[in-house]
Amino acid sequence: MNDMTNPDVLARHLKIVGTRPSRPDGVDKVTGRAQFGADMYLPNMLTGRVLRSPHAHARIKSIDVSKAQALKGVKAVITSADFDDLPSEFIPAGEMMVNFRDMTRNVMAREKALYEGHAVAAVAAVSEAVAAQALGLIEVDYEVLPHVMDVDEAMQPDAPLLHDDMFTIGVEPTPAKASNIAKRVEFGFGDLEAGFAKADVVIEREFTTKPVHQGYIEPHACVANVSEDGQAELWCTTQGQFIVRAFCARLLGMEVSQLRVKASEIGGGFGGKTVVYLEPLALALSRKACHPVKMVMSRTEVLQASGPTSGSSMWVKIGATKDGRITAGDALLKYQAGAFQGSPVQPGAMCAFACYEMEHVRIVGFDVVVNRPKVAAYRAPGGPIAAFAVESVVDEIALRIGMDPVEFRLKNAAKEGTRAPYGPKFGPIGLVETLQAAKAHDHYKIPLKPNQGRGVASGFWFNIGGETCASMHVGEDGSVDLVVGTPDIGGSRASLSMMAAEELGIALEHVHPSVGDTSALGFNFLTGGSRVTFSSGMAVVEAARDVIAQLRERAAKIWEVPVEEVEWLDGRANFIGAGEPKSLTLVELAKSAGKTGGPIIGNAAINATGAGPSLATHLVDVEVDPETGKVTILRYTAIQDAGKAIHPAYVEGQMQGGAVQGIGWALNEEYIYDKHGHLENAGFLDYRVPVCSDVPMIDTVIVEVPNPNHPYGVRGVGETPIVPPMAAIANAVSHATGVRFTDLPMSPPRVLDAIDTEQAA
Amino acid sequence: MAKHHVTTTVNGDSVEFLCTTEQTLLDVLRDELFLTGSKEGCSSGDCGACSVMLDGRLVCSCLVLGVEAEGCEVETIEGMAHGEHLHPLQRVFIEEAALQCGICTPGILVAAKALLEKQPDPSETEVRFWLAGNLCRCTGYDKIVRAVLDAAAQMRAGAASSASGKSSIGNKPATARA
Amino acid sequence: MDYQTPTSAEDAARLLSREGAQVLAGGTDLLVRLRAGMASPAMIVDIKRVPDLRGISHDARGWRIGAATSCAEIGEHAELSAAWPGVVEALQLIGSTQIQGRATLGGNLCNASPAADSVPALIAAGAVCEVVGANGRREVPVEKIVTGPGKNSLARGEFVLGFRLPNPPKRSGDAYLRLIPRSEMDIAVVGAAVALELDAKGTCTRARVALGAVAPTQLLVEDAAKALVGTSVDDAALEKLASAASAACKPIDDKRGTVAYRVKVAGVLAKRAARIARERASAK
Amino acid sequence: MARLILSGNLQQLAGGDSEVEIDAQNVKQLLRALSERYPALAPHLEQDSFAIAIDGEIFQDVWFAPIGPDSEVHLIPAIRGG
Repeated sequence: MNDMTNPDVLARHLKIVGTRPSRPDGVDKVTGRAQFGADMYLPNMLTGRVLRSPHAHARIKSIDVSKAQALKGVKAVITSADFDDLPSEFIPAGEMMVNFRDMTRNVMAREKALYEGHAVAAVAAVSEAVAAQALGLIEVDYEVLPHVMDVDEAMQPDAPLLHDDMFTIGVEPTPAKASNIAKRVEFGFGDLEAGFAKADVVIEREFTTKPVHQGYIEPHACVANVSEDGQAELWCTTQGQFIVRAFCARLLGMEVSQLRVKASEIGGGFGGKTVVYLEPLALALSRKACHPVKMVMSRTEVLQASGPTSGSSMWVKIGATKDGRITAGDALLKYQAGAFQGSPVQPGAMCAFACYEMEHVRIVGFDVVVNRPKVAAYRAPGGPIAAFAVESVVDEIALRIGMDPVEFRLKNAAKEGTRAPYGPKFGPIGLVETLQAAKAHDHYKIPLKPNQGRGVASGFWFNIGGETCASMHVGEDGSVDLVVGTPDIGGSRASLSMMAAEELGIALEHVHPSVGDTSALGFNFLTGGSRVTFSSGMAVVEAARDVIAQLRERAAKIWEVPVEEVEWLDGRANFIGAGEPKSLTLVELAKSAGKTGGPIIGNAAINATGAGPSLATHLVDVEVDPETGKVTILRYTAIQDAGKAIHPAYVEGQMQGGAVQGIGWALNEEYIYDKHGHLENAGFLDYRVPVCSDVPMIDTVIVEVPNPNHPYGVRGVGETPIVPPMAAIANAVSHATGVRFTDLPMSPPRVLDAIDTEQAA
Repeated sequence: MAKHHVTTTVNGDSVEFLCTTEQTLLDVLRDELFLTGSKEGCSSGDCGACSVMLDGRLVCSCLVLGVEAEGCEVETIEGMAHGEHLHPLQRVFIEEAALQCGICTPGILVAAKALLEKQPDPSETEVRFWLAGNLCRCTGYDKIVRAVLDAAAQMRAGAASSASGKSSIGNKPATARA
Repeated sequence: MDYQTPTSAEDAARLLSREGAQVLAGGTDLLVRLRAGMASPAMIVDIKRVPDLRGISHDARGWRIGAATSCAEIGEHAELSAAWPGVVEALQLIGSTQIQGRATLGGNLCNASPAADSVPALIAAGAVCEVVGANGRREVPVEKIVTGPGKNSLARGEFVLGFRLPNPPKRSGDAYLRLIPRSEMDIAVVGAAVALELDAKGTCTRARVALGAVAPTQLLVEDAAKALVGTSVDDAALEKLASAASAACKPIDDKRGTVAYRVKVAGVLAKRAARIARERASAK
Repeated sequence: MARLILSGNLQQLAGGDSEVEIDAQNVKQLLRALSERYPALAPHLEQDSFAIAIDGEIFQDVWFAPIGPDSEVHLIPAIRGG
């Protein structure tokens, strides 16, 4: 919607955009009043529970639910037999191309259980206790099969096969033999040989990362209520109520309009709540029992059966000249998809070298299935993994040629007009500005002590737009209801109502935002890809301008003047034609709305395009205990291009939160499976997300290089902050110890082992 | 086995409920008393989202049996504000954007209030270690720690009382009036 | 599941001697096991109303800590913290502030986790348990309670009523250190406690060294203690201590650490704990 | 005529062509022309979801985004994100 671009908006003095008002949902959130997924209670509500596979890979020979069915208090039992099988085809479901054959098998195992925790049956009963007892009465006859957890092992020709109908896409000709390799992707251009020939220094290294979970504190939860006539309501914690509707309707064979989905307040998602797990099961149970059914995952279930993002095995080779010019880059990325195809290796490959001006570049990626839960999006999906490898090698090259790592990046930084490794040329982007800010930052000048090291890394994320609606209703007293279709996961009701108030020229307190259910608005793509402040912001601005146009018409009618002679400024219509100046406020016009033509409602239904990439540079100082291998984060500074920070406090919050998730990914978070494929750390005790005392204050610098395609210059900011941290920390630990770290996480035993091995050598 | 009849005090009011031995205090607060401000994030005492005060001690309500509450004083997030007057911590958390998704916020506020009652002038390190049992995945803790330190300073300066008038409209403070 | 709240040690012992009875004190381990389906006792015996199970007292013999006293209460006790700083530091490392409000010394010992933080410190300090059961009361050194992961030497019906710590001798000091991956909220990968006594010249006359999480039970390492006695706890002695501590380890590889890591770090922590204990002893 | 640049997998499917001139005023026309010229590409253009970069600006699922006579056009995989 570039036609909405309005330079004078950026030029004019902004009264609300760029300030730090309190969020409209603040009081509900600090008083415990806010209703999250598990906080909904309905009369006659049953408790639903899921029976999960104890095996990493097993054929399901039979399931006998008769004993469970017969138990007093059990109202419904379901298995895959209660869902239609769906063909293996990628069909559009609410903006996404989805293979429903895989999705229906992921929510409820059919022929095989493909990972520990894979749902095989579910029950609805009058109480938690009865439901738990019923699960124990379900008899599943498994034929245990050999399993494979590691991406490199899964790619071996003799590896256990998860899907005997999987033939690698993206290699010509398509292989005749089935494998665990779902897809091969390749990006790049130029002549690698010639590029590396020009290099004075060439460094290549192998890297591995472990799967990590989004770690939202609120487990998946929902309440489904299907009535006898098939009308269905679903309350759930999700990043996209319209996506949940699209998925569930297809899985249950319903019309989308038969199903009304209301998004609860959401207790964190980070990409992990963009898919469905419990929702279709709760609907199927409710449909069978004709009762409302509530389902809530335990933390163990969350870790065994939802998320995470891919583990990986990578190889990166970069060449550069003595004077610090990158001559060529080559990368091989192998990502775990979990039990079904669809790892984020493609965006990972596209991000890998996106920070740099590359003349000769190639990235090859493989999407590989293993006996682990199907991965879900996690903040800049795929990007952080590739960036860990590439930014580590970039750091090593700078070190080798004796150039400051920020200086080296500045020399090679992508800028407006640079051709991205995936093809197109960048518009205006702010990487150079973040690097200059890093160089100028006090943090970069603080002297370090023994066993301390400083690391720097940059990161890129595309950002997206997508289908978005907003509706603005002017009340009879001039107050404004703002309805948007994207769940508020981190303060978007604040930023969106700020843009509405700015456009209308009224006080923020008169704008009352809410997140509409699927019957309130047209389709909205989900909250993800850092699109909400950008896309819903565009829709809100367009809806506001729709309202303003109507207000100007009403005033023109009242004054009997041409509408061209009425301008809208600071919340009032002013007559700017020849003669007596006249003026009517929004409140006055709202009062007479009935008489002047009826209620005033502004609507926008758009497919937002023109999202601007957000780039970042992070600085981190660490101290390593050489006797125990324990890494302490001493200092952290995140610098990022926000285009325009609508509410700077929440932009800082995104940067700080992403950085600390990155600290966890770098130092301690990992899935630990035993040799049977059983998860050994399915809880917050041993799946170690950073706690408050693990981290310092996270300093932030917001750089603003406006996105010309947004009325306020907004770029999404949520994803990019998790791209640089792992590499920045690995670089810092390497400088503190003199040992290069290429495997995550850098937990104390791994770090001490590396230090000792180095000293022994 | 028959349910237990338990008499206790919740946020100053005397309350009676029936529960099985298996039900935790968190189960009872949420499912029997519908006080859903206390959240269940892990049911193993690792996330702190269910933090409440039990006879003046900060505890995870998921690690207390409902029957153990017999004769006890329980304070939850629902009891933190007085009428329309938010507690200074609640007000500062809103003003300083110390929450994003807000799921951990009730537990963190209950825990922070317990800290400031014990130590009105905590250092950053004291705040960080006191709150180590309250996981937050959104904020990186920065704004949370700052908000606790600032609320403490305001309470010490007695700003709390004079500001509580403002907190009565905590959802639309001066800054919002553009 | 039945729930009982006996008000005398004898009633508690009687109830606990029944089949399927499970003692409840702070509940920070039991409730996790219940929720995870790892325990399903027929009866829960909440012993917190038994007299003498809570509170801290001091007499000529030394200190007495009720077994069901919460770690938070103990941590707030200034005199006890001054007398046995290592013991108090150790039990304050158990879990979060919230866990501290419930967790008890008796529970931390009787759950018999090889990684329990308070146990090495209690052993180094020479603490003794008051055990009560159907056949009356007995006193048992702490190191004799844990017999293996999840196993203790208490007979059915027996439970720990309290702990006794001697009055610390002149010029004595104790310390406990543990290694965890984060700064809080983890189970110890390795734990090391040292209690020692110096003479007027600063020579170590008595020492006890205990290790946690490096064997099926906590270890009282005689050789490590010998490495200190007769020395000024100088660097040479500390190196001997470290190798003795490492040599005593019989750890396993698990999700929290490797054998090699635990063996090495046990020595490192023993050394560091001994330094702190020495400083404390010479400060008295 | 707009210049369409192909790389990686798409280049393979287009028989190795890295750059083609295509007469199209918008994305829909471009996709149709492409399927006609490269039948091997057709199923992928339907199955996978693509984004189209026109002179550096990325359009996802926008059939009628205008393509200028001298536009440089890239076909890239759609981006979603978390």
